[in-house]
Amino acid sequence: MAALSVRDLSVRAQGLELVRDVSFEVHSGERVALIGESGSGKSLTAMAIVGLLGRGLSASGEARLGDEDLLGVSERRRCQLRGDRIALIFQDPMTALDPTMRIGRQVGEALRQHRGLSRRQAAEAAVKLLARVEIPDPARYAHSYPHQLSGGLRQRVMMAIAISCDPDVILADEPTTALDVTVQRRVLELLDRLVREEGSALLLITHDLAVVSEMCDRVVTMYGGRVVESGSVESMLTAPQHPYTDALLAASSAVSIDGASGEPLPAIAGSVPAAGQFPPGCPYRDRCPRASQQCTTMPPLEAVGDRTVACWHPVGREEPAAGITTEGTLK
Amino acid sequence: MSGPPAVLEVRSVAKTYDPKRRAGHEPSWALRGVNLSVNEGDTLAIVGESGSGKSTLARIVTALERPTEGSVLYRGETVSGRRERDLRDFRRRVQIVFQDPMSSLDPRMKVHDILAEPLRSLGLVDNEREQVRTLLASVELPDSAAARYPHEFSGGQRQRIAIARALGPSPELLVADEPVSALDVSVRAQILNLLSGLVADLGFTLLFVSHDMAVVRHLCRSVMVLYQGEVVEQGPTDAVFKDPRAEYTRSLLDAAPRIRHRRERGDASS
Amino acid sequence: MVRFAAHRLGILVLSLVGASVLVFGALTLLPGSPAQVILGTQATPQSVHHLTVQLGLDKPLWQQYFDWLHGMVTGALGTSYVSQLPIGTQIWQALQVTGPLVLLGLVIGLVIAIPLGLFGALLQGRATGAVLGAIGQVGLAVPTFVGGTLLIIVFAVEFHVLPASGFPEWSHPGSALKSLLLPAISLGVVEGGIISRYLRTSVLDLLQSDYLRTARMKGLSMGQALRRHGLRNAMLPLVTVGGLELAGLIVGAIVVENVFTLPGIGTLLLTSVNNRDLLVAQDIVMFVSGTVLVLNLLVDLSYRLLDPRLAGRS
Amino acid sequence: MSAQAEPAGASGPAAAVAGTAGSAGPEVVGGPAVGTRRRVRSFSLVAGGLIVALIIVTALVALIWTPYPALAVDPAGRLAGSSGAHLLGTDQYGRDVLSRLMSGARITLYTGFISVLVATAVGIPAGLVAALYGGVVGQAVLRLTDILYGFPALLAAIALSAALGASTTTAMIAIGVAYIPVFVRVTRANALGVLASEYVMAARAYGRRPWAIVRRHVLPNIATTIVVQMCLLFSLAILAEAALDYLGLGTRPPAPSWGSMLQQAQGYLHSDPALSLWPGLAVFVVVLGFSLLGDGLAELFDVRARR
Repeated sequence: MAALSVRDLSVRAQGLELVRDVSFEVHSGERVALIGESGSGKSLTAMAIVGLLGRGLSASGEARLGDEDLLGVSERRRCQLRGDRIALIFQDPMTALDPTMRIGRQVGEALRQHRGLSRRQAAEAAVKLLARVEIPDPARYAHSYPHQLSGGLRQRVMMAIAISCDPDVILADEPTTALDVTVQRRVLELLDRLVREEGSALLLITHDLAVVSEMCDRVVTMYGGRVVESGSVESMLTAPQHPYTDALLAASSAVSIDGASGEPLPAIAGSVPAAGQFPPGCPYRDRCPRASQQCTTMPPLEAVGDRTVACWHPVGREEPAAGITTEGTLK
Repeated sequence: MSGPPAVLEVRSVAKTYDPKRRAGHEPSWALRGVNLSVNEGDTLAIVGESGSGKSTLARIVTALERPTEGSVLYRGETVSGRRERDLRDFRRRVQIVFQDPMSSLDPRMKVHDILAEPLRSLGLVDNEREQVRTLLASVELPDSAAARYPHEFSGGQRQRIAIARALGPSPELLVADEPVSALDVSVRAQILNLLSGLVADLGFTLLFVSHDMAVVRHLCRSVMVLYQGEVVEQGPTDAVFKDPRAEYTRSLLDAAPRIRHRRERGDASS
Repeated sequence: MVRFAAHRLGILVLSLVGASVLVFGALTLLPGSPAQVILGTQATPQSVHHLTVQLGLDKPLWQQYFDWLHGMVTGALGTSYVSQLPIGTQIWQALQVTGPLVLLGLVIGLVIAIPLGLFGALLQGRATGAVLGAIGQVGLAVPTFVGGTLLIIVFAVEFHVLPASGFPEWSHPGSALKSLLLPAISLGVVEGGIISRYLRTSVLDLLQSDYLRTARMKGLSMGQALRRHGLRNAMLPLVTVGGLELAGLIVGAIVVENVFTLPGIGTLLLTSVNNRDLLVAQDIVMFVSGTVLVLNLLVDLSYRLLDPRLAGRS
Repeated sequence: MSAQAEPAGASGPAAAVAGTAGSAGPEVVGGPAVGTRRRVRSFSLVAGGLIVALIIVTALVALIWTPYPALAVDPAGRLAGSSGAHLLGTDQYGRDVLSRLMSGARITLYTGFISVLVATAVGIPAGLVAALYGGVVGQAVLRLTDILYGFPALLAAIALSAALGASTTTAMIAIGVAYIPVFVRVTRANALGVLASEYVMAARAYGRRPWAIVRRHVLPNIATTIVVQMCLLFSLAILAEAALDYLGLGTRPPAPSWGSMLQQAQGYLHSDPALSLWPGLAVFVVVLGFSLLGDGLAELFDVRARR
């Protein structure tokens, strides 16, 4: 059974559908990547799953954690599940910790909440957790305040908080984007090890396909608030079918430390529109070199083997129909 | 030194922001003992992580900050430590593009004024409207952009405007401080293409500051690696990437994530 | 921290000296000699001169200034020209009214501000939140003397439940408190309006904060998260304005005492100004500004102690 | 820079009052919330704007016409209640309350104007200097500001009125002076933000000199904050002036200022409470109007800046 199963998840804000009918599953021990550029709705999806959407936003659909629907249960129950069986690591470690509370207490807080540990027990557990996330001198850092820690250390603290109650599912929203490359590498390795040890399901939200390639088993591509493609990491990164995944991959792999220099890069024309400015039908059609008249209606998400793709003209399955524009124009 | 004279030369530059610099007290250096020489038409990358001093160096070579020690020479003439009024000619020849396209454009100015300001300031106005139109065209933006405010544009478009502003005085040296690190992957490619196209067409010298080894590899012919304010490696890009001498350069290259799955088909369709 | 405290202390001393020069200068340059005022218009030039010498007002200005400063520092405030009463005693008695009034006003202000600001922010975007915000806005705009007058009309004139003016001795604590109640309310309403705006802003910031989201992520309910992570953070900005607000309260008290004819510092100040009782006015203005400046210093220091980000720095 | 008492609330009381909900988080999350807020926003703006417009019009009309001369005494018609002839009744000298209120509007606007003028004329340039020059000059400005800061405005006004004699102008100058530090700090803090921005960096790179940058980039970008601040000071100054008049230290009777009207009405609290009510209400409405306007403007500008 899937550890986390999302069905037809939508997020609305005052008439705008920011996330629409998103469905995917994450199994225990599996690492699923949710990819897409900013504005694709991937962070909103994560916040909707844990029920922490901002004011004015509402979610519908289903997000099953085991046999409970996180969107259906009471807020009280959701609080019991959050931090205990599902945890989220945020993008910016600089602001995610309470500046006026010592690290140790912040790390032990979830244990006190869900396991009923005493203050002493929680403090001891916090030191152990800090050691597990490879923070040097954990006893000392437990007494520090967040501003005394570097970004990398703070992100480790966030991870310690996330794993404190051995969650079934860990969501990580761009956990290393704010960090330097060398720090990023070590934090990713730590995340990899923790997820393996815990046997948790991981949903990694990222825009970095290289990270996906190194860490994940499956990939879900989002664009314009919709899932446009999903499949195993091998098939998605070797033979992307949706033109958007294809273009993202092209843009990412052309700029590489192993790559040749000087060649023009494959770029995607235009830019991600603002929320509510996506064209009707396929949200990508304005920027898509394969778009045709047909794309004014939204293509269904069709499953072929382990792949699903929502495109009338998927890459590699058929030649593009005649009469389509070859290049999107800059607006 | 033989061969063509360097466009830009940095001689043992050091910089500290520590106000308590006095005898016996060793300040914390943002930069230390940096030497650098850029030749005409070169594309040089300055690479480093946060705290490496790379942005400080970018500001020192554009005379926006003064080095605590050492000097900066432009075409053989010292510019560091000069008074602002003696820098007019230098200002025309050297321009800079910044990282954040959200804060590098004055939100209260229309694009026309943003692009015309450098021309007005340096006394280069000839036919302002026409000049602005040419600048917009050079970064592939339509004429209609001139009448709009920065917030009406996407991040990539704003970075184009910032580049156009820097191109206004027809600089000989363009310093680009992390110009693509705030952009999405797909837009990043657009801007990189634009930059390399401009370098090819206009022939200016490019000093490209970045933390991203992959981008540097793509864009620049030579590279300099900074670590905690000191130069740890310097050389042609291919050589540095193939055979990094410094331990730190190697760790940078090793740390960069790679796409491990190779495509079946050759190129992307677009 | 020690460096910061020393630095702030330096500023305080400079401010006090600056204030004393201003206060002394302003009131000494007052048109009309005090002796003339005390003796009235019929006094002979000789008797005016005599009194001037007696009061020490013939000395050079700088000497008068240092005499006065010496008195302020040592507490030997001297005697009023007009009432012939020792000034120290007068101020001390007036303080027994003004001090409790300010404190009571502060308490009432907080009682009003905390629910207004907190729920105004929490319910933001809903009708209740907007109403709470509007109440704060209205409270802010009620001048103390208008609010006081209104309270007198309602509670003293119409319903006769509370006294409109006057103050008994503290030997009758019950009735003393009763007569401070209306003035304190009119002070507290304004203060409450102002503080509620600050609180609302800082709670709104808090609600947007990433660390509150982290707390919720751990499974804390909104209430728990606000209690454990919110209060201290939301209170910090309040502390920074605390000094200014106390100053506002003290100055507000001067006006309110006049409305309710309470024998406090404000009344004493106004009486002395109107009677051209130079020395008393000087001393009171100096005393009040000194108090305000010292309070500001204490607030700054406590802010440093409360915020771990600042505590370690100099 | 050495440690300076400048935590979050450095910009003074009015600044924090003006500070609105702050950032609305990530763009998508902020989007919809703006909708609801903008309605509240436009309410503050419209209500404040209307009140302020009303008072300005009243003051202008009072220049050329009031129902009765504001100072015209009518011993026969003392303390008359409201009637067709005297809409708001007459005071203890038989003067028409409405006419006095209308004339009082002029004094009120005048006092606010003088205070704001004094505070801004000194405070803004000083703030710009402090922001531009970190050296001795800037430090000197900051130290002076620190010394003045926190000195209670009304107390300053009382002292000055006592010294120079009760007059509207001296009181207003005192209040204006007391608020100089607020403007220095607000101007400096905002100017520093602009000066640190990359567009100013770019302007320096194409040779713009400091004061040209101030004119072209700093002033346009801090103008909105300053205007909001001015509105708030306007309301505070009106409050302070009314209080001074009430204490008999500001505008002298028989000039029809609202504060002194209120004070004179105090004696008739028991017999004619309405006499206190009108001037009190007038002060309240005007103060509310300016602070609503300030709030509305703050929120309006905030929207634009955020997009």
